[in-house]
Amino acid sequence: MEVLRVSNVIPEARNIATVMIEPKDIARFKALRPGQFVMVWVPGVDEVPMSVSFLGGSPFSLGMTVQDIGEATHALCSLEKGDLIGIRGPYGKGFRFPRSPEGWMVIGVSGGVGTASTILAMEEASRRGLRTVELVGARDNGSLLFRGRWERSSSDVRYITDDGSSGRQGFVTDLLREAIGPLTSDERRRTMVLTCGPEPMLVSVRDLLKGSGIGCQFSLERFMKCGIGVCDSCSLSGHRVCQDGPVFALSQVLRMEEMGMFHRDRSGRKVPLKECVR
Amino acid sequence: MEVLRVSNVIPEARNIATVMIEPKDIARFKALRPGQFVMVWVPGVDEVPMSVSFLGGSPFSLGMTVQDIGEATHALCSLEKGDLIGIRGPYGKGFRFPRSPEGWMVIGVSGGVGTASTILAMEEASRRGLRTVELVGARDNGSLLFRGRWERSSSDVRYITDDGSSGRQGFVTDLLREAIGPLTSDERRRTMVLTCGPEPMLVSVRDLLKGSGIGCQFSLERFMKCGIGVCDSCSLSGHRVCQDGPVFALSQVLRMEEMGMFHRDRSGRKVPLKECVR
Amino acid sequence: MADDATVPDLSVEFAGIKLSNPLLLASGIADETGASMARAVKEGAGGVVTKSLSIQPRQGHPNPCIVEVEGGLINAMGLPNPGIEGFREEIEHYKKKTRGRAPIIASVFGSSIEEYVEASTLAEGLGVDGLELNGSCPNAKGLGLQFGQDPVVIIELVREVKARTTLPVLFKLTPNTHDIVTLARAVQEGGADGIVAINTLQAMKIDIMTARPVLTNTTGGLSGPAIRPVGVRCVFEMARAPDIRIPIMGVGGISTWEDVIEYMMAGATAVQVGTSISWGNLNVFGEMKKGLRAFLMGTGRRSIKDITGLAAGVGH
Amino acid sequence: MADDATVPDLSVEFAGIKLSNPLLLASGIADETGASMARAVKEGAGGVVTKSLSIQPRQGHPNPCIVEVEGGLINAMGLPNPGIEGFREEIEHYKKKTRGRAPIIASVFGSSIEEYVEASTLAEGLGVDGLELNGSCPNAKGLGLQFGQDPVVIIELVREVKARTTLPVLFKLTPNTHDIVTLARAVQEGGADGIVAINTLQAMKIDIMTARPVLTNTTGGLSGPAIRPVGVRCVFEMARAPDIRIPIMGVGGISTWEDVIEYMMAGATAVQVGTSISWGNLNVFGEMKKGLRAFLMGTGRRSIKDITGLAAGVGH
Ligand SMILES: Cc1cc2nc3c(=O)[nH]c(=O)nc-3n(C[C@H](O)[C@H](O)[C@H](O)COP(=O)(O)OP(=O)(O)OC[C@H]3O[C@@H](n4cnc5c(N)ncnc54)[C@H](O)[C@@H]3O)c2cc1C
Ligand SMILES: Cc1cc2nc3c(=O)[nH]c(=O)nc-3n(C[C@H](O)[C@H](O)[C@H](O)COP(=O)(O)OP(=O)(O)OC[C@H]3O[C@@H](n4cnc5c(N)ncnc54)[C@H](O)[C@@H]3O)c2cc1C
Ligand SMILES: Cc1cc2nc3c(=O)[nH]c(=O)nc-3n(C[C@H](O)[C@H](O)[C@H](O)COP(=O)(O)O)c2cc1C
Ligand SMILES: Cc1cc2nc3c(=O)[nH]c(=O)nc-3n(C[C@H](O)[C@H](O)[C@H](O)COP(=O)(O)O)c2cc1C
Ligand code: FES
Ligand code: FES
Repeated sequence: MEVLRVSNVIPEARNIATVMIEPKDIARFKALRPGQFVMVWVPGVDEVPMSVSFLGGSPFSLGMTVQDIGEATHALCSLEKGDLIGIRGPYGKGFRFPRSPEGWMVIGVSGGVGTASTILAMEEASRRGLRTVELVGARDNGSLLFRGRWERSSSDVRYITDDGSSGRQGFVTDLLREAIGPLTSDERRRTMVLTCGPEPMLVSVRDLLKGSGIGCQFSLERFMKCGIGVCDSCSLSGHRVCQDGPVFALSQVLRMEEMGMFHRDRSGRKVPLKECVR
Repeated sequence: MEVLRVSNVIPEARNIATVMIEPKDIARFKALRPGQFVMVWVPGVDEVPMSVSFLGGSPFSLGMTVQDIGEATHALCSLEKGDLIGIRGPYGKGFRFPRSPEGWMVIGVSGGVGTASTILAMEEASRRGLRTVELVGARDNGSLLFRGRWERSSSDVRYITDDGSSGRQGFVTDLLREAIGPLTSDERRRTMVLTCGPEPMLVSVRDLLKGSGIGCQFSLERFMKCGIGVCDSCSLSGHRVCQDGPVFALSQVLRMEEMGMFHRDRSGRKVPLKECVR
Repeated sequence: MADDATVPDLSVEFAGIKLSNPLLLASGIADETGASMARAVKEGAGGVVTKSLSIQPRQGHPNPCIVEVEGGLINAMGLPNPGIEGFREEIEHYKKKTRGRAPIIASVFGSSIEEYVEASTLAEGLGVDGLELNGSCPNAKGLGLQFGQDPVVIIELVREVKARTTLPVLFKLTPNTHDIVTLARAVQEGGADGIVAINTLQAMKIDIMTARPVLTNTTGGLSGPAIRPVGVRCVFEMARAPDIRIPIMGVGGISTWEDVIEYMMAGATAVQVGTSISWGNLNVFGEMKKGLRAFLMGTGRRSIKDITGLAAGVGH
Repeated sequence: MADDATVPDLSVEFAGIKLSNPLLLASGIADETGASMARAVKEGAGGVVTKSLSIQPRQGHPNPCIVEVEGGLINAMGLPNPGIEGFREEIEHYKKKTRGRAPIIASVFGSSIEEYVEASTLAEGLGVDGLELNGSCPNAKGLGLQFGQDPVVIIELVREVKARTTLPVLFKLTPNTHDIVTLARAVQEGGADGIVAINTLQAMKIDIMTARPVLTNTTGGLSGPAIRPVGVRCVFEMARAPDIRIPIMGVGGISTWEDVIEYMMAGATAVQVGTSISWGNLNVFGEMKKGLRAFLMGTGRRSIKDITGLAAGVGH
């Protein structure tokens, strides 16, 4: 656990802010793979998992983009420069990329604050010289995230909102269906989807890609206590999301009976997943 | 503690043998500086400090040259290939060498099994391109150590024995007096003596070099329990031989009132040093 | 079959429970769901111990409930569990997946002797292969630990449970005592079939920037390699006591096959692995099995059973 | 002098003993000779505690009496010491070298209450500034530990010693207990002026190649960073108990200034440093002082005294 002063809090969208810190253990975080997460301690409040949405700059900084949906996230969004928070990690397995960019296309499918997990991965994909298509969904224009960063990292960014207030009207899976529709089976073999968002959205992506010949990696969420694979509270059909994930391959996701159906409450009880978590 | 099988036991002289092992933690021992020592555990018998007298070869080996003077050393000399012993270390501070060999002369002054500590240092001095003079003393021809290694590492090796059965008759300090006699004060400033042997011999070396303008490093011995600076049983005028030494500079030795006079027994009591330890 | 004669035998029997190897998943570690426990078996575990279960579900302590320290971690989970009845489907799932290959031991606790007894009989009803009475959790007031520090209470607790179950009963001891041998004697006197040791050491971490304890529960339990020398000593002391005849399962800081051997030489018949799966992942079990076999072959031994107590002078 | 106002004050007073800084050399660590103890002061220690002394000299256990493990070491020195009278010249040497700059506390032990009392009065005769009763050494049968685990014995022991000395009397507690607060209460009830905690945790190391305990004494005491979370918890629990009013000296695994602050926030008024000098060397004291000053300045504090108990809710 590294306890640090918040170096900046950047409002991103309605109820969403990016909390910036400057970790001292730089080597540790330089080795981070996009898709990995940290456990964030808000002293006196809670400790919650957060994807790393920004990494780099000078002084070397780490950003977490937080949607205010409850006590801990509200406290995080309300932080001010100089406040203390604790960080441990990075934990888990991040997104993997094709070894050589040659002929590959990477499609980012991001919904809501799930973009906090995909943005760094898609930037990395571009950095590696992969052709990228960024499909970004949000409820409305006011909650659309990272416009500048998307557009700097790819020449092919497509937005969609539930209400049409930005980009097209509809769901991000509509964009995905259109994007993959025309692909030949050869192209499909060299297409990789990276996705994060509300679980119902991920279920749609799964169903859409099942048997399509297209690879996909899903960033999943479950209730986390330890973050390091010992407590089993993030258990999802025998996978511990914190250690075996949070990024899983399509082949794994297809075998997760609980995906989209159940999660575990604080006592470990299996409870139905009522629509999306946020 | 690394417990290993003895790979070889090489008789060296009367009552003296070199015990060879092949440490697994090679990196640790590759960083060893001549003059450092290890704590050697003879299961069921004792744990005693031993200088490292050999290091290298393939497979990478470590040798300790042991004089049989009591229970532990007898057990060590009686080991056979395949027997188990434990090693921890290397510990302490080794010999230091002039940064550039330019114009420097290093004189090794070794008495008895003290050569086990100086041999590796003098070999290292040669390897670094320093001009070396090796003065080697022993009781008699039968206890003279490392003839081949001395002669391979330097073109100027001089032997002396108490009874004249090898080299001249006399004490190794006689050789030292002769070696430094003709040196100009300029040469003295670029002369470094490395010495190890019975404490009375070291006292003579100290007295000979005091005010001579010649630098000297002494490898000392005291009763050791922990070997890592916590138990104070190797205490010598406020220095812990295991951690602050075993190699000390002349300037330090000159301020050690207990040198040549007292050591500590197992209970920490100051007791007179009756002549040489071995 | 003829070839097999040269492959060392890792199987052991612990208090009548047959295990294909001496490595079990420790209680509270990746064992909140049937699927996770089955996965540990797939990775090589010879058996599993469930998360400690109570009659009623418990949420445990709010986060943070874990903090990493040098050589291990401190946890104060606070015994979260879905309740014994809520765990039924997990056990069923486990059994379906493992098909009797690896026994499952239910860890239970309560806030009174009566609750321990009821929890034990309920757990027996789930079809487990043994019971582990958790008399040593330092993280929940009034639960666990207070039933495991007083020999008189231990004897009564074990006796009452034994009277109501036909399953092998193990008792898990705390190292937070000045005399674990006396506690072990009480466990035996109560009629238990085996001892499990050790649970975590009471510990805490204070963050100096905020000047507050990191764990919501303030204090917690230290686990991991840091506590191994304490666990080995506890097992050794109990194994060496000539009047303690029930078998001992060692736990605490085991992360390599060498650690397994160390515990077994100290006197353990089997061991449990906990914290180390957080860095070694669940495949530590597979790695350990490989190492154990190689060690036995290298030292010309036929069976892992020959290792137990070698250093404790047991049977000498 | 005016400038000094901005330099934070590291001085503390512990049970009437004035220390220029809260860092003491722990008992049994580089303190068998006057010269070594004086050296620790030169390197920055605010005070020293002697090796534990007995009436008669003791050789201690034969080698090996130390073994390194992950996060620390296990020792079974067996309380070697030259006897109190044999230590006189060491104390004299120490005092000559340090000239009252750093108090010296004599650690004493015995095999009966009478011996503790005699040892205490003999030690007082050496001109030390305080006494530390070692009621917690796990490495010598019949000595130390057995006088520090039973509240009734502690009360009597402390009372008898207090009746015969005018020196501040500290009592060093073991963590090998299920209830250190009860022991601390006994220490206070006996009339002691302060508590020192913790001594080592009983532990051992078995070598698997030779299948034998490494230490000649079989078991020993674990020290070093591995035990820090246990020590901090012990100090915290005692400091938090509203009825414990005597000051606490924290010891166990301290190797950086951050560790010092952690112990002080838990409730320690001063601390002792042991094992970590084996890797940090004696200049750890100087490093720690630098770090403590920088921390106080960075957080706008004037005195290290303000740190004590910040996390324990002492005085809240
Ligand atoms: C790997 C991972 C990465 C995440 N990345 C981000 C991110 O980048 N940005 C972001 O805004 N959110 C992220 N989340 C979700 C975030 O952790 C929750 O929104 C947050 O914990 C809610 O806490 P709360 O107190 O504000 O809400 P509460 O009112 O306590 O809970 C609201 C919902 O949040 C979930 N939640 C609460 N506590 C936890 C917990 N400890 N672990 C997991 N879920 C919890 C619960 O399912 C609950 O239904 C991530 C979650 C995971 C597992
Ligand atoms: C840094 C160092 C390097 C050494 N290197 C060598 C070496 O390369 N070759 C070699 O033959 N000897 C070496 N010695 C000396 C060697 O450690 C002793 O000869 C040995 O410990 C004697 O043990 P024993 O049981 O055989 O004899 P004992 O009969 O037990 O004792 C004989 C004498 O050896 C000394 N001794 C015994 N135990 C110890 C101990 N634990 N620490 C230090 N001295 C002890 C005592 O002063 C005693 O007077 C070294 C000693 C030190 C301190
Ligand atoms: C996160 C966590 C949760 C635990 N939960 C329990 C539990 O519910 N019941 C129990 O008896 N022990 C529990 N323990 C203790 C372990 O079973 C084990 O005794 C201890 O961690 C020492 O072993 P280790 O060092 O291998 O982890 C828990 C330990 C950890 C780290
Ligand atoms: C080699 C060694 C010798 C010790 N001798 C004593 C002793 O004589 N008396 C005592 O009270 N404590 C003794 N201790 C315990 C220390 O004083 C201290 O309580 C313990 O080591 C924890 O602190 P640390 O982790 O900083 O070493 C000894 C510890 C070590 C490592
Ligand atoms: S959060 Fe504990 S196992 Fe994943
Ligand atoms: S042998 Fe222990 S301090 Fe040197």
